[in-house]
Amino acid sequence: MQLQQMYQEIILDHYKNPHGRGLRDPFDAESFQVNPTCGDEVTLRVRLDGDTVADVSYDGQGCSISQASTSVLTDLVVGRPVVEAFGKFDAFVELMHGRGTVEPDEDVLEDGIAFAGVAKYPARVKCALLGWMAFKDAVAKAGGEQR
Amino acid sequence: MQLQQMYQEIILDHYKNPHGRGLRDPFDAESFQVNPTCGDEVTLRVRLDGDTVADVSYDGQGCSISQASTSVLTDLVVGRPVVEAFGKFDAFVELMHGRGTVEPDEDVLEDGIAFAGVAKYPARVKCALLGWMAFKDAVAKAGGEQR
Amino acid sequence: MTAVTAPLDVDALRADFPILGRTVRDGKRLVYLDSGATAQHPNQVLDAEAAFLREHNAAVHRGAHQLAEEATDAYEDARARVAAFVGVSPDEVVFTKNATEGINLVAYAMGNAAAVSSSEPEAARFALGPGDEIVVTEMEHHANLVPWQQLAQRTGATLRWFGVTDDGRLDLSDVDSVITARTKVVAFTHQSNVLGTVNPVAPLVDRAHAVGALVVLDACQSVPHSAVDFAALGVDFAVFSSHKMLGPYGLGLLYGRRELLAAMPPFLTGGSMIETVRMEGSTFAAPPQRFEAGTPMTSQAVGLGAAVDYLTVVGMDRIAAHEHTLTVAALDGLAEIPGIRVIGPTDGVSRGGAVSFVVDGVHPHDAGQVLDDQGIAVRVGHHCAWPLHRRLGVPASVRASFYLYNDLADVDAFLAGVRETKRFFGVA
Amino acid sequence: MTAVTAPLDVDALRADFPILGRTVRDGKRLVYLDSGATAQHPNQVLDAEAAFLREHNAAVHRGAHQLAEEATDAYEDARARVAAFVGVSPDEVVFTKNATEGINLVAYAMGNAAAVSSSEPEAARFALGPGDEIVVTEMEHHANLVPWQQLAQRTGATLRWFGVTDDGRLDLSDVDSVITARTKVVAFTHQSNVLGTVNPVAPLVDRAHAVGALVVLDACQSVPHSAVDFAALGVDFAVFSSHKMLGPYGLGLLYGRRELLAAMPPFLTGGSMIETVRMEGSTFAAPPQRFEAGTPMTSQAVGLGAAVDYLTVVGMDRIAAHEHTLTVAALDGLAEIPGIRVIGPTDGVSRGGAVSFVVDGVHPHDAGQVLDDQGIAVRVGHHCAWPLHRRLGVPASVRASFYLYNDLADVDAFLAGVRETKRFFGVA
Ligand SMILES: Cc1ncc(COP(=O)(O)O)c(C=O)c1O
Ligand SMILES: Cc1ncc(COP(=O)(O)O)c(C=O)c1O
Repeated sequence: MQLQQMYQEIILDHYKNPHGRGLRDPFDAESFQVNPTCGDEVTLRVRLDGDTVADVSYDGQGCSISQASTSVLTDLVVGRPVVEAFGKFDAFVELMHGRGTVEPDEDVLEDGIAFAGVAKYPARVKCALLGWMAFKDAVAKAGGEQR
Repeated sequence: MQLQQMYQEIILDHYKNPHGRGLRDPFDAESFQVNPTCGDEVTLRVRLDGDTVADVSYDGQGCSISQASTSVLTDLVVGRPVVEAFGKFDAFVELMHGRGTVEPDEDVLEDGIAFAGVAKYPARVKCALLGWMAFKDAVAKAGGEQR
Repeated sequence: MTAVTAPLDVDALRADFPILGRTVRDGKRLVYLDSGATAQHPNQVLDAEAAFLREHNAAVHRGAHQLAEEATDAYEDARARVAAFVGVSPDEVVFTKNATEGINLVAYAMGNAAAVSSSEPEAARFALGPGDEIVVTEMEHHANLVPWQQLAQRTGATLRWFGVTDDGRLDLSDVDSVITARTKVVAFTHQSNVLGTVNPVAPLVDRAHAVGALVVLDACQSVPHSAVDFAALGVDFAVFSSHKMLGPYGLGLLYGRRELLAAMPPFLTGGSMIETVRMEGSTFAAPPQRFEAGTPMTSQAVGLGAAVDYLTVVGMDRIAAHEHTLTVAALDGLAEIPGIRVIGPTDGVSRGGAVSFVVDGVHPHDAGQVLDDQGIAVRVGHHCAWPLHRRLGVPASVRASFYLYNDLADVDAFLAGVRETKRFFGVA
Repeated sequence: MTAVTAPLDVDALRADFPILGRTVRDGKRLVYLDSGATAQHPNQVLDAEAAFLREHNAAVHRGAHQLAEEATDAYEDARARVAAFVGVSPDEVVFTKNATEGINLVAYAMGNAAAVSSSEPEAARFALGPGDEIVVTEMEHHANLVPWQQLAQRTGATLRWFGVTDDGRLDLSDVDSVITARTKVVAFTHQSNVLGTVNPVAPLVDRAHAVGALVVLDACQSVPHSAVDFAALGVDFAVFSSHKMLGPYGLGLLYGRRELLAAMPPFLTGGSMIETVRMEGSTFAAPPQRFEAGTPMTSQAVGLGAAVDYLTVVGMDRIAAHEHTLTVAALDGLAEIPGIRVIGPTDGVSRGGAVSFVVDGVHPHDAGQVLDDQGIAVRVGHHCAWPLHRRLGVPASVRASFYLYNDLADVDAFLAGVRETKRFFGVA
């Protein structure tokens, strides 16, 4: 059953017990992103400490995929140099746009590799990227160097 | 050859030697009509004398069908009671919209029966009616009773 | 008229729709419950359009050669059939690209009327500005909301709206205070694409006309599914879409009362809609041509003509009765599943075949995915009615929508799918 | 690139176009010389569209089920192929219903920009009003003239234009006084649908950009007949129509430079073009979606994708060379017939395959009728370019236009038909 490939246990776990959820102060920048077809939305805050992502907090509503991928995002980027966080961003975006042909690197994406199955469902790719796009936008607003 | 059915001698004669052509004074009302697809146009004047069509004069540019049918019109209506002219108008319109199925009455339409072949070419029906529509419009403007 | 309500022979109908024979997701039978978004096409429609293109195609209303005559006849004949289907005259039917364009056409023409109303007194009845009001409802599809918001913004007019009750009906308790002497236009949907609710047309038309306002009816979800007569309804304008009624994409219909179309300024301008053109200025043709700028959707009109014939042979009353049966079965089945909340009327009264719902504890997107995995194609999201979802307190919903080619087996598969959704996500 | 100019195998191509095998007017072979109005469709295009509808049809960009995925892929894939065909990126290509809508879209968006430019500074570059100027030419199709007249009327801007020389070329002697610092937009045709004239793009683009004006290119008659690269031409916007390039009706294309589309306010509003919608107001999606309100022309896009593939396989350079051969043969043939006046360039230099003319003493409508009687389908009238005809002192003309499926036998039949016309009406 293809469905299990998409809804990996890891995803359902993050969905039921999201990491880093809830908006926190202080923060340097906030981004609000919406998926216009389904109305899913996320508000995400970033605090930078020099070149490091000091904190990511978020709130929103959405499907298991969008919620879980944002939870995974916080695990991957908090405490890392911005440049490394963007490396993960690139890897995750590449994975999601790969239509199931990209082999994810567990060292880079950790729990994020569970989303490989989602990449086969183009309509859900936007869900998986919602929080990530908010992260990119918030870091840019906070003046973080992308590369 | 179908073409001969359309371009009856009568039509070509009227085209080459149009009756009543040239704008004349005095007149009670004038109508300008245009065929938007080909740019053909006619300016037609009517003078009424009580309930009678005293004069019809016209000018314009257009194909053989539109020019000849306006020429035939003047023969049919000048000097007749308005009500009779509109009887001819109705008969001519019916003939033209009949797609070749209407048997024209020579007593009513005289030379106008030559246009029976034109009725088989829907794109040319508008040409044949151009002057007639101007006549109807001008009489209405001149206050002539239609019925 | 005797009511011919012999049930539909759905198996025979399905044979006309090749796509319904295919499988999805590793060999699952396709259960297509997304006709509210777009309908499937019978061979009769596809063949009619292709035959036109293979045998009679040419530019309409422009050429004098034989193909052009044939094409023009086919195009205008289609217009006449579509007009008859909704009880109006051919010259009152404008072909647009979709229903959305039809609504925009009226909205922009009203905006343009303000610009020309000094030189064309006829246009004045369409003009609007500050102090004037536009009335819509909270259950509108974005297509019948955003164009009016934009018109209000451009002209300085004010947008007002009717609310929706908790059970998904229009709240008309305040009709006289919402539609007032300031109202210039009242635009509302005949049948909600989310709730299935069929709205009462007469009270809104009566009140609007009493204050001199125009009525625009969004008939996208009613015309495909029941017998609709715009003249009898007394509306001023109405729109619907070919692709939701078995016809081709790229074709919408705008009905406008003859005298209104005759007085209304144009919207899109260009070829085929003019009377005379000079560099200094232009004058325009009579309706419907005035509103059909450029090369029209010729073969699509022919296809829609065939769709209308198909629907007529099956019978709109029988289609409505059939969908009613399916809808009630779906509603009854859902009522038996705990944790399901239906958005909209839960019985079959004054309601069409769109059944929207949420599953407690499962996001609609996730529910749709499980259904899809079983071959059941439903729509998830806000279905282009975001304010309505907000009003009903849900971010999104799952929608099953029925058409003549669905049967009770589809309803059963759907209900089983909903139960499987709950099982998969482990909700009670 | 080596020029592949092996001649076309027209007989083989014609087999793909079923309509070319039919007869007209009592068994006459059809000689279709009206492709400038609309082209005929090869089986490959008809079959691609039908296969999509029979196998993959669903609402695009809205559903999450398998059919919706397949349909969305097919639709976006078609966009990518069309974009590549004209040298631009997929997100710079907007699907409209025809080229006419594309021009209206830009004109209305510019009008709307005036309304919103206080709240959206980005939109200000599109806004125009009294004192501003719009520049067109006297050889425009009504589609690229009337929308600009209307925009001028609505905004108070002034319409100006380039004249046409007696031999049917654009008179650019006064380019610097026509395009000035007041000019906001310059709209002109790449190739005249009447004269065949191919206009020089570079001087107009250079001058327009030097004064900060936008350039809108009407590419309706160039894209179907030659290799065109909008990015290389440097224009800001361009439009063309599917039905003139072997594709379905009901589909036009608007190219807009990415940064311009991103800054431009929407035109048609409704579903699928929004970001968020509240009763109080809405925000809009990124391009190209922002400009595609409502259910799109899904299957038509798929059909156009197939048309683009077909043209690419045949080769646009070969098509252009082939049409050049036919055009020169037609011009040379007409030059030998006394009493024929060709409207437009009489040689093959910078000219495409539209050959318009008048026959002394025979009205174009009558000439077209005689040609039609012999099975030769040409267009008669002003071809939606009435000001151009006035400028050249003729009320109307006869136009023969060629495409890849025409051959020298068609040209011969046409020339014989013109001679027969003169004989029939007894003119010397
Ligand atoms: C030069 C030119 N521009 C614009 C158009 C309008 O195209 P459409 O009717 O497909 O919108 C045409 C064709 O009619 C044309 O030849
Ligand atoms: C109620 C309603 N109105 C308007 C529309 C818009 O129709 P279209 O997308 O064909 O323009 C739809 C369908 O999407 C609808 O269901």
